[in-house]
Amino acid sequence: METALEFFNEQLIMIYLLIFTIILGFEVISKVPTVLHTPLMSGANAVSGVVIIGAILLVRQAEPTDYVQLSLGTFGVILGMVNVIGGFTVTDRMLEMFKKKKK
Amino acid sequence: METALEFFNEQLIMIYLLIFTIILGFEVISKVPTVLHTPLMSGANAVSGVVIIGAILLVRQAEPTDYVQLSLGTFGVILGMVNVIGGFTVTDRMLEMFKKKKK
Amino acid sequence: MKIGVLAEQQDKRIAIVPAVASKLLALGVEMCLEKDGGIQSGFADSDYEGVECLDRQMVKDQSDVLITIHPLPEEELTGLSNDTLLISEFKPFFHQDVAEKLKKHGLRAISMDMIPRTTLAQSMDVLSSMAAIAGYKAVLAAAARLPRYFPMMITAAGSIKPSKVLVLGAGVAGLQAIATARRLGAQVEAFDTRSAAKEEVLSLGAKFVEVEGAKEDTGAGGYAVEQDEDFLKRQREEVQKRAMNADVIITTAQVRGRKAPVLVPTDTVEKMKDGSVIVDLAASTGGNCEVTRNGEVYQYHGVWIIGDSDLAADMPQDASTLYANNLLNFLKLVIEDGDLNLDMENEIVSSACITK
Amino acid sequence: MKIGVLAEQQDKRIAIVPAVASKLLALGVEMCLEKDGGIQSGFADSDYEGVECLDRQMVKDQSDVLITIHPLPEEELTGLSNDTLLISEFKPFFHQDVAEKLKKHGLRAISMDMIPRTTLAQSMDVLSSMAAIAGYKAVLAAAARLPRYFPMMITAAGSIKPSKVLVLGAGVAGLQAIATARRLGAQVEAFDTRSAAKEEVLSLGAKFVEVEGAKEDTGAGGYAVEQDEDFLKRQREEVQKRAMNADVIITTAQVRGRKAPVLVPTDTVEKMKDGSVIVDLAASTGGNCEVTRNGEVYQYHGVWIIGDSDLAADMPQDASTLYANNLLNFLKLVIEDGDLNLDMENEIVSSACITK
Amino acid sequence: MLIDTYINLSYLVGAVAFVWGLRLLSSPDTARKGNILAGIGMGIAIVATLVAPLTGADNNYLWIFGGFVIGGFAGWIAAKKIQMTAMPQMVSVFNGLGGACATVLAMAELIKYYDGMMQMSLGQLSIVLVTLLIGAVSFTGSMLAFGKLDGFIKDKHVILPGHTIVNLVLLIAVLVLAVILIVQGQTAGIVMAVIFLVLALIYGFSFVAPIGGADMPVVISLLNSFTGLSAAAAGLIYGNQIMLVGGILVGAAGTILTVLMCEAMNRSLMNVIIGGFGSAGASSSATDGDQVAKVATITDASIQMFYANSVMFVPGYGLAVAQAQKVLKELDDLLENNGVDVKYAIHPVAGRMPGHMNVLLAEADVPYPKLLDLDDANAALKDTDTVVIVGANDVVNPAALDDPGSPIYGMPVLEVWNAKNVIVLKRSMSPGYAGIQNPLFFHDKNRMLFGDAKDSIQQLVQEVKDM
Amino acid sequence: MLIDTYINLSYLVGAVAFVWGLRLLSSPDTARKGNILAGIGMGIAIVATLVAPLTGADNNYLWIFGGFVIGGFAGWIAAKKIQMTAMPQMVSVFNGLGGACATVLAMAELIKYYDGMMQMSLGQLSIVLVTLLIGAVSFTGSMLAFGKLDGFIKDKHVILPGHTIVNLVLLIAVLVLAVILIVQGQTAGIVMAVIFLVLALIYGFSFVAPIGGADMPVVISLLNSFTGLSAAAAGLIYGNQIMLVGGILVGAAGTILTVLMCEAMNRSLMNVIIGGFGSAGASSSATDGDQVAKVATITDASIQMFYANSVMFVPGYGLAVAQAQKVLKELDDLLENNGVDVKYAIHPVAGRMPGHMNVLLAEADVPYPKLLDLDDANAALKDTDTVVIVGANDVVNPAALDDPGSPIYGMPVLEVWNAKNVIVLKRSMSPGYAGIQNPLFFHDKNRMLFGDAKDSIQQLVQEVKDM
Ligand SMILES: NC(=O)c1ccc[n+]([C@@H]2O[C@H](COP(=O)([O-])OP(=O)(O)OC[C@H]3O[C@@H](n4cnc5c(N)ncnc54)[C@H](OP(=O)(O)O)[C@@H]3O)[C@@H](O)[C@H]2O)c1
Ligand SMILES: NC(=O)c1ccc[n+]([C@@H]2O[C@H](COP(=O)([O-])OP(=O)(O)OC[C@H]3O[C@@H](n4cnc5c(N)ncnc54)[C@H](OP(=O)(O)O)[C@@H]3O)[C@@H](O)[C@H]2O)c1
Ligand SMILES: NC(=O)c1ccc[n+]([C@@H]2O[C@H](COP(=O)([O-])OP(=O)(O)OC[C@H]3O[C@@H](n4cnc5c(N)ncnc54)[C@H](O)[C@@H]3O)[C@@H](O)[C@H]2O)c1
Ligand SMILES: NC(=O)c1ccc[n+]([C@@H]2O[C@H](COP(=O)([O-])OP(=O)(O)OC[C@H]3O[C@@H](n4cnc5c(N)ncnc54)[C@H](O)[C@@H]3O)[C@@H](O)[C@H]2O)c1
Repeated sequence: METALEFFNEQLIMIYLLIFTIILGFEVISKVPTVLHTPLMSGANAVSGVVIIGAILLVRQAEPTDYVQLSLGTFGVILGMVNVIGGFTVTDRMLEMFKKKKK
Repeated sequence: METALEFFNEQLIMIYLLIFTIILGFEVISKVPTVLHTPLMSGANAVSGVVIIGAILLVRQAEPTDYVQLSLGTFGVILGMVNVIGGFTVTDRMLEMFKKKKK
Repeated sequence: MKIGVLAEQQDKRIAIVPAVASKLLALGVEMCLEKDGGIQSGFADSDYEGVECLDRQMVKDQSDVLITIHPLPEEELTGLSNDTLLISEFKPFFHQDVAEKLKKHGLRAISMDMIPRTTLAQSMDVLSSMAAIAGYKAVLAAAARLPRYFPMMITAAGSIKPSKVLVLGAGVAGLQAIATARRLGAQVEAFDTRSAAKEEVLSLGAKFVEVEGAKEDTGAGGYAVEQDEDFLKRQREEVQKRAMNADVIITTAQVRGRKAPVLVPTDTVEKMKDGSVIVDLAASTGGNCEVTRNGEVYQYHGVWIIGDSDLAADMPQDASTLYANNLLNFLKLVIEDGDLNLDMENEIVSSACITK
Repeated sequence: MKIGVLAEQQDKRIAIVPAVASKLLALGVEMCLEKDGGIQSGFADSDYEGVECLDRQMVKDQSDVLITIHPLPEEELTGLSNDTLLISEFKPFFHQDVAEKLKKHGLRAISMDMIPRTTLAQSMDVLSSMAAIAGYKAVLAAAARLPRYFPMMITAAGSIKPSKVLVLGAGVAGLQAIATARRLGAQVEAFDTRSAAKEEVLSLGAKFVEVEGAKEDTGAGGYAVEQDEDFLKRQREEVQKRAMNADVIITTAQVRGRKAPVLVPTDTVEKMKDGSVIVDLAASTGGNCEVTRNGEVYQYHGVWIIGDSDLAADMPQDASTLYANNLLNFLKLVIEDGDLNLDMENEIVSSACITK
Repeated sequence: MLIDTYINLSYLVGAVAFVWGLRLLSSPDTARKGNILAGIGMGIAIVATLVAPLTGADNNYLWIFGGFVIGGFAGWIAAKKIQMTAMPQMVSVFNGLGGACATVLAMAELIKYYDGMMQMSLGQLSIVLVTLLIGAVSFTGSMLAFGKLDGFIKDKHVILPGHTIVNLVLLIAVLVLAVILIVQGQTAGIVMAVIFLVLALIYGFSFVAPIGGADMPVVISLLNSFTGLSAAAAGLIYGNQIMLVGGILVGAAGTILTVLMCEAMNRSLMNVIIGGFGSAGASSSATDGDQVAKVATITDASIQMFYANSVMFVPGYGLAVAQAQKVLKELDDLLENNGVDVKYAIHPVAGRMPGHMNVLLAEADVPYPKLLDLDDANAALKDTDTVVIVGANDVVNPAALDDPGSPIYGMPVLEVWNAKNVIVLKRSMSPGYAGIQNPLFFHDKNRMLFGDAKDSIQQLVQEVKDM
Repeated sequence: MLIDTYINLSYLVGAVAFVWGLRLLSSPDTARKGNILAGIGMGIAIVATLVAPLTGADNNYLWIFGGFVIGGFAGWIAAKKIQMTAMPQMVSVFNGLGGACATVLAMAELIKYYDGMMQMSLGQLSIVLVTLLIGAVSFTGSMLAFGKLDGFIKDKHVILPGHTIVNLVLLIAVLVLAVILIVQGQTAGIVMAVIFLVLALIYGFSFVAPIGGADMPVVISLLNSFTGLSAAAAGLIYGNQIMLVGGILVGAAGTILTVLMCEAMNRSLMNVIIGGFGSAGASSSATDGDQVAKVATITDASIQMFYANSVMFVPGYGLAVAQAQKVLKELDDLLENNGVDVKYAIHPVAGRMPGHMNVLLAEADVPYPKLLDLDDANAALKDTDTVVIVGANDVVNPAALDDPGSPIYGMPVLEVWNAKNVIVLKRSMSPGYAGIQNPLFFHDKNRMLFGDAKDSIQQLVQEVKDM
């Protein structure tokens, strides 16, 4: 309990940030037309590929001889990269049809 | 320069928070119908009365004998309170006419 | 005071309908009606409550005010007592001697067609109410004669193009014709020399045929002025072009006190499609179409020519009702406590009274 | 093979119009036409390019196929050569002996009114195309007679309520009448015994008069079946109520092979407003109105009764065009390489051929 | 520890309440709730501030509560007593007081600083000066905006020739003084600070002076975002998160709102601020001699229709010219769907031919029972909330009843002024067919909505849909 | 110091790019820009991570770039090769891999932990386990969603009786195991961790199993927000702000998007997850024997119209029944305003009386030149992008041309299948007047939009307005 309170007081700004980020996530999406549901989902998915940062850090921090960590990390990089590149590319393709015009 | 950098790195989360708050402020307003421009302005004005917090702190921190600070602080409390109470009340009155219905 | 209403001799309408009669009685006047006067408009004598139904001569003898739509023929004027007030459409602009004749007989006369075309007087304006009916009826008459559909029809037995209707003169009658033809699905074009007419035509969703350089006289109280020869020529050419394509032409162009302008000359008619229809509402003042015969319907070169300025008489019931309402609104102006009071200060009364 | 077209004796239409004639020639047949046959529909002999214009007897003598709209009178049948194919509306349901008579003369006959009412055959369905015209014309005829406005009019001379139009029988003609009356601004109610009719009436924006318990036979190929007495009685009551308020009644109800049902009995007519109009399109099969006189327009008790089943003939040009297109579509089915080939396997041909 | 957590948590809740409150405020359905939520957030923050343990503080609660009572009472009375139509200027006053509060706080700090009672880093001093500057500008600017809106200060009273130059010079002077103050530190002294304050106050006044009276709402919104920023800056002084977050939020929201308001007027913010234009361009009234016809915005008009129980359309020739019958029907349907009772009053001579309106409205499929003729309409008008006159003129001219000199004296007209509100849709003040001026346009209950009827109605449809 | 600042700044810029990118993504005009912006943000973050100085790290760049090349290439090819119609399942696969990545990261930490190479606090251990759990659920769930959408896994293959109970049991097992792992700390050992992983994977699969194929897009969105959360949790492990912010953002956005998607289907999220319903209810196709008619949503249909160069409406009797002629005209106007060329193809026997369509369209004021008769329409159809059939049936039946057994064989019909896309608006699969089935409904180019024509067109109008 004590530690939780301490954590709270120390990380106060962080907690503000998290909450505001959540609100922002809600806010940004809340008025999207149904046409965009799928592309938006796809775009959000691409952003969630940010987990690749972790994989990069994992590999960079690993001992050059620790092949278990290195393999795991590299596997993570591959997975993340598929998500990132594939995600943005496929979203862009979906959005191609919106390029034409505007009233 | 050095201090600025230091400040930046130390207050990083705070800066995230500020930027996100600004984005949030934009976001929350950006799709408001023109009907609500005035009430919204009024509501935002009421919120800006949060400056009263400062005035309260000023008075509370002042020496009981420091009449300059006490008077200034109390003046601040009065000004702030007019803004807060008046602001919320007037906004509510403006919004009364919206109470009727919804399609 | 007694108001007498005579039956029309050349028309199915009647000047006063039962509903209006009872309102007049309420103003404190007495009323009599020629027997069976309303029968052709669908009003039996028994419908006129409180109104004496007498024979024609008795009505003429007893009435202080005599109301008809068409003026009485001159031979009937002789027997009338002095100072009788006649209310009819005397058309003094076309029959310039009518006032003299009436005065000679010692009669006073209100000519309903002389009521000014102002906003205030519109509720007494029989020209408007009758013209609107004429415009409506003109389209129905044309549609009934035309051997073709008005609206477009894409059917299993072939596609029919919509008929083209050309309306010349966009006054009250013309506008009503435009509206009615559009309702029936025709493609409507219209033309008028008044500059305000363009907007009015467009306001009914029809096309306006542009001919530049029309003369305009806003001082003429809303009536058209005569146009110069060059203009009329160019206009006739434009009309000719449209007419050759038109299935129906409805003409309503009148110029006050003059013969109606000829807008559709013979050679135009000759170039029109077989079976097309021209309805000439200006027939009684000479006609807008060169081959119009007033009061006749006949085929010229395969084109039906309907020359009838009194189409309102074809819808006698509503026409009578509206006419009677106009009269009522006017009479309210001149009847005070059951007695006649022609206030010559009043612009409406003084314009309408042609024997002052 | 030579196709002959005769002028109509009792009608302004002509069975084949120039545009269709040239399409028929393109099928490899020869054609001849009775002199001046198309003149009343607006088609001169010279318009028929490639068609011989002969006198009536020569057309009859030379043709292998003889086309008319109304069947030839019996006396004209005698001179015809054996096996001549006659194409007309023989109405074998009403004239049950017609097939026998024709066979007696050794003639073959196609009755255009026997073409099945299927989607496929619709392009040959003269009943449909003519009924549509009749419905349209019925409204125009009524509006032309009615002494009142169809649309609502709020004017300076008083407010006019919209006319009420009641359409009985919402088949092809009835629906077209509904649409046309609505266009003119009337308030329209309609009634039919077929259950599908309700939706169809509503689909034109009109009101449907509900009478419960109508008999339905979907097996009757879209035609109505006879209804029982109780139903007819309740319906007559309902109709009577509406009719008393109606300004115009248009009746189109037919039952195949029988006398048309009486939907507007005498006492209903007597209760109607003065000047109202009844158009009875079922006049030729006895009429839906008890006092209808087929082919006559007269006033009964102040109500106009227009008994005319052939209103399409009043719009001869478009009617002829549509009729001719229907014929063309049918003839395409039976002409092969310029020769006649009546394929009795084909449902359309076999239904239409009444002398098999 | 625990109490700190509660305080922090309260501030957090307060901040979220502000955000969520503003969010709710931007939709008509929830706006009222949003205002209340933000108010609750404020309450929580104030209570938390009051109970927060302060090391070595004496609290002086009496002073505080005294201030609460006076300020609260004044604010409440002002807000309750003010007329509906005067609310924007009230907001301006409140906003100015908020700015003044920030200025006072900054002055208090400066007094301590120059008294030597307190030290400040360069950064802190800058922040205090910024608070002072923004607060002061917001204060005098708001007060002038109030004066202009209320009408007792006229544009011409306060606009100098070459005002843009004057403003620029003032701004530079203020900034230079600020730099001097920062550089000199404690040696500058309180007098220079006061000069700085005075200059800032003058600049605020001068900033608003050239901006046209019609643009005041935009200016108030802008000044409101200034007040927010000054609150945020004050938050930095006190290291208080909720002041910071709340202030920044208002700053951002106010800015974007200002931009939106400019957009709604088809102007750029720059254009508004440079001023001059505003006073001439979007005039809020049309005058005829000394009579003034008041103008409605699309928004005003749509609110008056949407929140009415009954609306009566009065179509005239202008409806036909604009060919607006179908959009009018759309508006009718929209309103009916929202429970408004919609009728049409047809004057017998409306339009240019007998039955003109009937033809139009039949084309748009308006059912016959919705059309009232003159007598029925005049009977119904007494109980009508909002009358919308669409391109009619002569047929609603009160002169027909009360001006014996008028050429149409004696004609029965639609007595629309018996309804609660009247809106006239036409393109200009020009007369109708009869060629006579219409006193209705200057009637107290009437507002003009200028523009082609079809355009106007289309905009109304859009606006009502958004409600 | 300086380099740290740059890294931090890059992360900040990256985070803002994510937020702003998503924001832009939610409006059709700017969506593409938004995607690119988010992509740039990601690029910045990755570069910053690569160059960030790490104390005592060996970097192993070769491994990293190897991973980049393989993963990037695979992702790019997959995204480019995939068919338009298969994109949702592709997204599902990508999302699953993201989840897998988080799982891998968590496993790597656990291996170090149980090897004793590293210590973790209780909090840290919990975070790692959460990362593992969410990532694993997202992974297997996404893969199953992919299988279902692609059609090679049928609902019936994977749904167990009492599936809700099974899921509940599994969930409890997973949670209990997690608690045990946390309590036992390092003594638990890697084997138990692996069991936990396997259970989590199974749960992910089982979670999605009962949800109907038609609901898969909703599920993908939900799993996407899971992946976001796992990324955020991983961000906590590495103390990396952009992972945290980006992950949370996706978590929130994904959640609200899921809710919106449910709302658009008129369902609650609960309802979707409990499943079963979905497979029966909103079926994505209508079948007749073994033929399947594909269904369009309002959105699909409006996109196909809005982004077309030419649209042909084919009105039929259903237009009249629905009395939809005026809204149809409204849709026409909207499309024309957006540069779409709109025509009407009138079949001679459409409706129930000759000229039925003419009457309707004249009522709605459709200009005559827009109406094409059979021959003109058939000529124009070849160059038409989208055909919208409004309550017509027999008149567009291809059997009339190619099925000699059909009762309407030989009748000329509108050859709508020559256009690029066909949409049929009707209420059901029931036949028209002729009473015969219409093979057009099963045509490859055709999509059905079920519902009353007026309702459907009204929704289309709304949707097109929003574009
Ligand atoms: N009914 C008949 O049979 C008939 C026949 C002939 C004459 N009149 C006369 O016409 C008049 C009818 O009265 P009314 O009230 O209908 O018409 P009105 O008095 O002529 O007024 C019409 C008003 O509509 C406005 N307007 C025109 N176009 C517009 C547009 N596109 N958008 C918005 N507003 C537009 C005009 O003002 P702006 O220019 O400022 O926009 C004008 O003041 C009466 O005076 C009547 O006597 C009637
Ligand atoms: N033109 C004429 O003179 C005439 C006369 C008589 C008969 N016919 C025959 O009628 C047919 C006309 O063809 P068509 O294509 O126009 O009509 P159709 O083949 O009868 O098809 C109409 C379709 O509209 C749909 N529908 C009905 N109400 C609807 C609503 N409210 N919203 C959406 N869809 C609705 C129905 O499907 P759902 O029930 O699934 O919605 C139906 O399949 C032809 O077979 C023709 O031969 C024509
Ligand atoms: N104030 C009112 O309330 C009121 C009432 C009724 C009519 N009016 C106005 O009175 C005027 C006359 O109406 P009317 O219907 O009795 O007119 P009318 O019968 O005298 O003439 C019919 C139309 O023909 C037109 N015309 C004349 N010469 C022409 C030519 N050479 N070519 C083409 N068109 C030609 C006229 O301009 C007029 O519009 C109109 O302006 C009408 O609006 C006003
Ligand atoms: N398939 C096609 O393409 C096609 C073409 C034309 C007509 N049709 C159908 O054929 C049918 C008949 O059309 P029609 O116009 O030739 O019919 P019709 O002339 O034989 O009869 C007219 C209408 O009167 C109705 N009627 C009969 N008895 C009645 C009664 N007692 N009371 C009220 N109404 C009564 C009938 O139901 C019919 O609708 C309709 O269903 C029509 O849709 C189909």
